[in-house]
Amino acid sequence: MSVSNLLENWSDVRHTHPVDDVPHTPYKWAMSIDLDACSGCNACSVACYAENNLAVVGKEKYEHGHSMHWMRIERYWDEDGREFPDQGAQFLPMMCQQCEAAPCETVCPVGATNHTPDGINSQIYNRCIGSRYCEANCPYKVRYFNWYDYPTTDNVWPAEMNQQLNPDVTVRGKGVMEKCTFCIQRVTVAKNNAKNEGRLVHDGDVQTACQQACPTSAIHFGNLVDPESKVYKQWQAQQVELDKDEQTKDKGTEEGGVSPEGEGKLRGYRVFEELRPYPSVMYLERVRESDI
Amino acid sequence: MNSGSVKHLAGQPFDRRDFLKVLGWSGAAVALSGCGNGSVEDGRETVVSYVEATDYMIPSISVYFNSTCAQCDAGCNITGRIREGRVLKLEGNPDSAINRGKTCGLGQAGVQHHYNPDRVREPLLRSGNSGEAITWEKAYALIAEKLNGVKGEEIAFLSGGVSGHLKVLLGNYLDSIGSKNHFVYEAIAPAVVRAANKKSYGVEMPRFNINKAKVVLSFGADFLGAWVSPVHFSQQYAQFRKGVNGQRGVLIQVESKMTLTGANADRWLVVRPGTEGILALGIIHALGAAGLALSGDVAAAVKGYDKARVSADTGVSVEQIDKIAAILKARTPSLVLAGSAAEGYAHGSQNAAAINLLNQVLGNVGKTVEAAAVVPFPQMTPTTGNTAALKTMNNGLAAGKFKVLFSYATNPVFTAPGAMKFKDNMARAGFKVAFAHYLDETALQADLVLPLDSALEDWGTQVPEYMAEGAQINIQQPLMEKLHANTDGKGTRGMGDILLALIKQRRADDYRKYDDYYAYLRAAVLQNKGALGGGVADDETFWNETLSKGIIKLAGATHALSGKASVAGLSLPAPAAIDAQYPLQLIPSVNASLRDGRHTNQPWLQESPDPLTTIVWDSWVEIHPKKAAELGIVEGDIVEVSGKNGSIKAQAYLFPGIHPDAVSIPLGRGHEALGRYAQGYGVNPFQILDAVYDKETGELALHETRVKVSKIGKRVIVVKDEGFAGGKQMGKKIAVRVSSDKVKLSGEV
Amino acid sequence: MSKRHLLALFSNFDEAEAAVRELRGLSVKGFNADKDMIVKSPIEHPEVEEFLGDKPVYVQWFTLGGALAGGLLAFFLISGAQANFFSQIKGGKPVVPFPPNFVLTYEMFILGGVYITVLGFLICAGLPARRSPLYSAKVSEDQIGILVQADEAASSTLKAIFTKHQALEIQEEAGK
Amino acid sequence: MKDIREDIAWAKINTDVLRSLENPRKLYWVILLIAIAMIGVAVGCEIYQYNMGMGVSDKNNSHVWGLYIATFIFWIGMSHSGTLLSAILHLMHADWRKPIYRFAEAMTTFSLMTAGLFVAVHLGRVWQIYYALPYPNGRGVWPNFQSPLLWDAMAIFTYLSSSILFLYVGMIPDLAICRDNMNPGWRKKLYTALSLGWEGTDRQWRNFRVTYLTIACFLIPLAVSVHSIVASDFAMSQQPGWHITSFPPYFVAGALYSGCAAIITLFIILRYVFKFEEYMTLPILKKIVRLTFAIAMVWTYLNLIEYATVWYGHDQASKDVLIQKATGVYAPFWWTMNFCGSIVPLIMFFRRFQTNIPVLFAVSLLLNLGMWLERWMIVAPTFSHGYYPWTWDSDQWPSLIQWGIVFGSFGWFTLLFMVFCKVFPSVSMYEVKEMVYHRSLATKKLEATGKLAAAGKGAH
Amino acid sequence: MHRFIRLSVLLMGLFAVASSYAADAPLPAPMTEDDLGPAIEQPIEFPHNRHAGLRNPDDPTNSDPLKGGMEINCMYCHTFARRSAVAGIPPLQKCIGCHQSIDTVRDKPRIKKLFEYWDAKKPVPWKKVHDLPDFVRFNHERHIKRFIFQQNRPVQEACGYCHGDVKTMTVARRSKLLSMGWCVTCHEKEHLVTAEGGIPVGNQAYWYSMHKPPVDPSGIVKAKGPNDCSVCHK
Repeated sequence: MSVSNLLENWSDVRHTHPVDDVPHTPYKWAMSIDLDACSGCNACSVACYAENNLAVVGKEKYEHGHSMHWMRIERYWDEDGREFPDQGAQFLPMMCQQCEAAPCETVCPVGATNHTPDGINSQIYNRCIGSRYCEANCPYKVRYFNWYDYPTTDNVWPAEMNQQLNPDVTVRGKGVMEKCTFCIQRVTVAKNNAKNEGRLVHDGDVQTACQQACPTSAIHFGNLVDPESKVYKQWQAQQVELDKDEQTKDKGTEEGGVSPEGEGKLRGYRVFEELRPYPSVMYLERVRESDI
Repeated sequence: MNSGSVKHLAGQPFDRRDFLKVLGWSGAAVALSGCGNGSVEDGRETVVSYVEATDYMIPSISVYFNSTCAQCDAGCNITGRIREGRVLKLEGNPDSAINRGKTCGLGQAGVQHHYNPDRVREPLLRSGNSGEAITWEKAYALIAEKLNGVKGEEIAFLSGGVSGHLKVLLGNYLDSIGSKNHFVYEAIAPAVVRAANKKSYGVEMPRFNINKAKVVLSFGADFLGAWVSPVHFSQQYAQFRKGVNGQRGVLIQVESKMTLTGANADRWLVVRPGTEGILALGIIHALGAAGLALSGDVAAAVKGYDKARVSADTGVSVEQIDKIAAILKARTPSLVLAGSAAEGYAHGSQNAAAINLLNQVLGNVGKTVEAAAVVPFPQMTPTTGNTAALKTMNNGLAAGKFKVLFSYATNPVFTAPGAMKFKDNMARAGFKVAFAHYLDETALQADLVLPLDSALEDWGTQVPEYMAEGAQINIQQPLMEKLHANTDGKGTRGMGDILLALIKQRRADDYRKYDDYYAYLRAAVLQNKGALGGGVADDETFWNETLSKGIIKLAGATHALSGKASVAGLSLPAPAAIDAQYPLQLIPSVNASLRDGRHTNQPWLQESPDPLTTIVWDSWVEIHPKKAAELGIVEGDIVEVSGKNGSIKAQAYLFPGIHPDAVSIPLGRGHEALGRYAQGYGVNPFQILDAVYDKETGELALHETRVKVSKIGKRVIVVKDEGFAGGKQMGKKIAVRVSSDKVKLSGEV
Repeated sequence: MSKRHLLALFSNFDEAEAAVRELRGLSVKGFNADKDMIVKSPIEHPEVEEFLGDKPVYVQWFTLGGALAGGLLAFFLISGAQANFFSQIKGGKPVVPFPPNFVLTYEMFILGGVYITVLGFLICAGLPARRSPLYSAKVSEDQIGILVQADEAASSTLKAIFTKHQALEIQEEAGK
Repeated sequence: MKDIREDIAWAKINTDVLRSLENPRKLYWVILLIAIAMIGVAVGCEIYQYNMGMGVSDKNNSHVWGLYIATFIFWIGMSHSGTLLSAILHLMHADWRKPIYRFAEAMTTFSLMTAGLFVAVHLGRVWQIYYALPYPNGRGVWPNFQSPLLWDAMAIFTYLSSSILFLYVGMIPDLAICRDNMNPGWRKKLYTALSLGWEGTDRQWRNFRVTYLTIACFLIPLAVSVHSIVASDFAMSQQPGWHITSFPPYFVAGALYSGCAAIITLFIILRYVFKFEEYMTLPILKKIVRLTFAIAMVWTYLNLIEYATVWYGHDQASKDVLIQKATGVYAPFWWTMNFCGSIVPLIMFFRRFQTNIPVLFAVSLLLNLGMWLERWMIVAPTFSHGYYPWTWDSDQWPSLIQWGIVFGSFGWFTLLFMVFCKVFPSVSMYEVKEMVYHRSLATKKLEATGKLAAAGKGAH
Repeated sequence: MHRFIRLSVLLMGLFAVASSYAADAPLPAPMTEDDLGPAIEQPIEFPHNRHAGLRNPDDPTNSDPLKGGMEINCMYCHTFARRSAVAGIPPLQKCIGCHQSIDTVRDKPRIKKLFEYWDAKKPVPWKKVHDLPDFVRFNHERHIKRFIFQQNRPVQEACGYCHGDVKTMTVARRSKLLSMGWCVTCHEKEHLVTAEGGIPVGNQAYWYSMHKPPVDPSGIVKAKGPNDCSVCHK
């Protein structure tokens, strides 16, 4: 009976994530991306196409903004108007940030996008009716809509190419929103294997496609609540906490933060932290040599 | 889902060679019905089942097999994920010293090469302007017939870089037909640098230990993009950035057009095109001035290159030269690299020599420049080549010397400079055979096109030119059954099988014992089991282990490096004066994905944005905003880039990372053939290259074309990923940069 | 004893009122003004009710019930649905978040109120109704009708009263 | 000048209004044909879009909403004036509303129906729209009650069904009139069925009054909630330019505003087409115009408040959106919107234009244009200038498919409305009678006090 | 007056009850004969009852194979189910393996057909009986590991949850709804949380659901099945 269910689990159904308590246990998948290592080579992006059956939309549709790259490499220039970008460009791999308090989730009319118990912002394609509200409300604009029926009518996968499709990932038809899933099909396999063996997933059991490809190993993916995981250690070392909208280290020194000036500034940050989506992807600031 | 034809598997003795067949369900079609409701009706679909199964044949469980990536020559070892008999994805092989489990975008797209719908599926014989499908028997017979009575020197074999047993077999075949005319042509190859390295260090390709260097000064070497072994260098780069004891490596990139590596540099220095060598000598001079002991001849050689002059010649400020000298002196070891931007001039060899000299002066040789291990089988080491070889052959063709021409793994009709008129000359050969995956521009000119297996369905061995750590021989093995195996004597075949069949026409007795290339390969490997580290293992075990690893690692001796700085013959011309008629230098840029254009038909690569401009599916002309303003050009203007050898029209893209006196067009696009994803997208700058050659090596000076740029009055929307904000963060904290003195990397995990 | 219907039409409210008042004061056997008299008018006319005496209206109770039921239904349905097994966290908000549920409760409150009010109206007003035995289209145009039913014996008295008050027309049910 | 002639005979009211069911001017048929042609365009566009995918509407991955949502809000807004006239003014005993509220209420209903279509048209997978309905189903899942879109659906459903009931309940006495006066035929049967045997008995009127009043009471908060919920679609989101607390009242004001403007337009058309000059009189028009003017000023105020709060706020992103509206690619539309919304209504300030039909017709159309643009200017600029600069895209321009469907929606509305006016009395007969009755009574009282003469309670 | 109040209270109560019932995950309609999947014509009419059915009680040695079944374990043939998400269908080799040495039935038409396929080295084109939409990924392995290997339920019971009483069928026929709501009704039940050997592992209960699982005094943890959409839909 739902009312008794409601009352029995009252404290559970009134939890606010992630600020009320430890958000997820035993898994909370998270990422860290070292922008100083990232060279902007696009290998991650292509690997994502290969792993997740992304549609290649072609020149004309790309022009109309219909590209489907779940992971896009953004290239930023200095904004100080120098003649040449003599400290290079800034590359940023941007994909779904798997926010803990994702703006996209609340607004979906049919609940096609939810937060999984292990902290991934899941997208259920077959539930999606294509209102696109999630993308409208996404601060990062990392959701991609199937404007056309790529699997069939658009001949994106002609006869032989379709054999490359990953059977673990559903092919999306027209009118469906899609996005980076942290390679949830790989996560599921790792979790199932671990369950079969009566253990938890160890760090390194599961890699996302982008992480696996990344030639500079700039991407790390793992379980944020596992103290053994690289991601946990990195977040710890950078003093980035999942449930903060402003990190303690970024506050003034008198409030316990690290001084923003001087040696020892920590590089970890999350994009648009202040909007309070509590993203699960930590970026490490790019470093540029001061002596040259 | 898994419906489709089912391979019967019974009655065959199982060995590793057959594992693909046993995997079964070959070519099982995948459902594209996706997330719609689909038809869910009991009894509508057929369950795919085996006749016989083995232990590891479990539906929905992937198996992984190792092979070698053939998308470029770097020789990365890969692992293919195979499910239900289809290869789905390629990953790096973690045991590889070269790529350590990593891949680049190009490598990822290997599956699209394999599944490409535009692959040639049967031998085609020219009849008029179209091809007629013939059987292999007929094709072989035809070759035998055409070779009959033709003298050895009248046969030319043009190929891309070859190595391993294929090279051996090819050599034997050429031997059997009496030809010595094997021309190796790779359109984009560091040929001048190889020659300069040979002179400076004694080896063509030493090992560069970027990870051990504290400063990397790169003269246009795009080692993160397309240079030599980018995945390997990328990993080294990542270590270099983390540094030893938290001292982060410093990357300084000197070039006229920003490459991906330049975009990642701590300091990107734009130089006047062609003055890289001058700057190198200037730095040596500055080092000397800063107190670094220079040997007498070096000091003498750089005497004239004081900062003021170098600064005036190159456009790099005096302070910057000082800073570079200071950091090079303070932080050792360092590493200086000469890349394609330095070598692409008529004085490219001199540039490279000057740059290598800087390495020697800094004492890096032996520290960050080390001798690479070599495979103890010289007959298998890669044969490399560049335009000089093509030029020789082209001259031969023009002179009508060659009656029969074979072409394999290279596409000179597309990549040869227009001035060579290769296409016309090729027509002079009486009988042209192309071994091809696609009907590319060269194959279209051939009389006989022989379809090749993709790298994911063919056997082979490969020896990488750049050895990362120790020597290795890479195994290439099929990851699935042939996609276009045709039972009626058509279908695709492996290059090794073809060569074996051809050689059997001449030396049947010697090769009778090899049923196919696989047998040949197996025998050849087992023959040298001891040398290959087989020890006492029995043949079967060793062979299976070798295949399962996908790599044969060898201790491998190293050549000694000659570390002595030599300035003999080092003379650099003053920067060329600006040509009034053609005031701009054309820099054909090499995109890490498309390279010389052989991969353009892989749609992932077409749609993968160029890292710097984010443009997709098209070519563009990079112009510095200042120059563009001068010429009244805005983004999207169609401009005509014309030089002495013709002109091409492409959209303009205003790019801050280029010298104002240069324009740049990426190579690889502008195909007239090759397939649906390549044809008709972009322009081909190879067409308008001037035939200027490096004075010492005779290789094409890729950057020596001078052009003028003019608007034609049309404007298009540039199709790119970058939005309206044009790569600005608009004051938002998105991609953040911090100065190295503010952070302590040693505290990081 | 059989009753007969009489319909008198008046063109003037004053006259109709006078007639009603007289009828109410009348005590004739076989005619009870509270039960046997119906006033029909083309417009809503609150004054009529005054002289018809105190006749309560119950529609508002339907309204109250409907609104509360609608609100409760909404809140329990929604909260229950959210908290059942397929509860999914969305946007870091609690599984049963109040603000959205209140919005929907509010809407359902109104929806229930309106629906049940209309239902109540139909019940209270006796609609859909069968046509009364005597009807004149004039009533929907511009005339006041007084429909009475009375024993045949009383009908002549009533008729007299109508005539006295200048009824334009008096219809009589066909005799049996 | 009086709102309505007090000596108008009740029988004449009946005949005049009933005549509108029979023989409108020829223009009626012209309008109907045009409307059907417009629907044809929209249906064609929708079929194409359905088959090809949403891509043909030329939105893109960062700019996911376009004219559909803007027009959706427009139609929702349009509906509010009906409630204003029929419910609010009813409660305030403003009896001048009586001749015109019926068509206004019909407008409410039909613009809601039109708006509802846009919800469907805008969906990527309209064939799965039932996923958004809360009903127990074999999948064991419910829609997401947290989504403002679901609130929207709920609010619109409530509003639409309540409006229909309100319209219908209020029409029952008139349906009885139609029943009584129609020649036998399908219409008579229809009216007989719909009038539920209404005879105007005291019991019916008594309950009717309470019911009507109760629904009116409910409709007012409902109407306010509907447009605040539509505003929540935006205000509840996190996007710059949308996440503004003043959005709900701003939307409600805009809704009333566009609705009033539409009432003026339709007033003028109906008055001419159905020859309602006797009932839709110029003094009533004047009152509507004054009301519209007042609302226009409220809207202008709220509009400026919105700009001001954004401008003085700390949120740079929102500020950037505002600057972009005023100076970017949308600037022409934005300025037109402000001009039409705030400057054009000033004409209505002048008395001589308050009854000038051609001027008012033009003004009302401009106001509607301004209000439509307002909605577009709420939806679009945030997409092309949101938080994430990399995805800024100024080239997003709605395709002809979008324009076609938007265009056709006006035809759809017109068709529904015109058919309604032809089938049902678009002027409330019994209420006009009440109005005439009470007015004449009041006049007589006035005269009586003047003349000290006793008079009866009124004749017809 | 009072009756209206009573009526209102009654209505309210009715609505509250109705709503809380409605809000429960809806139970699918009970299985009726009509809900059975269609009878499917298979290339070979495989008699599940002969293979998996109960032995003839009158003949415990099963000496007369024409009576009763042979009680073969489901997983003897359907071996993939415990190792893979996809159950697949046994390879032809499996059938032949036994039937090669069963001469008694060698001449039966079905067996003849079987050997025809074998001789032609062609797999039998079995038709799918329990077909799910392409976007649903049911994991056989997990269910079997959990119910058969961890909780020691009888195989036929565990398989029968979804496949029905196959041992009584000849050609298998779908007898369960297999709709999402149907799956959910089972996931809603509280199942014992056990690892290998039946011991709860750490906070494994959280692996399945957002709800904290109740722990009874003896320390037995029961939790609901996973409620995470992405477990089945990717």
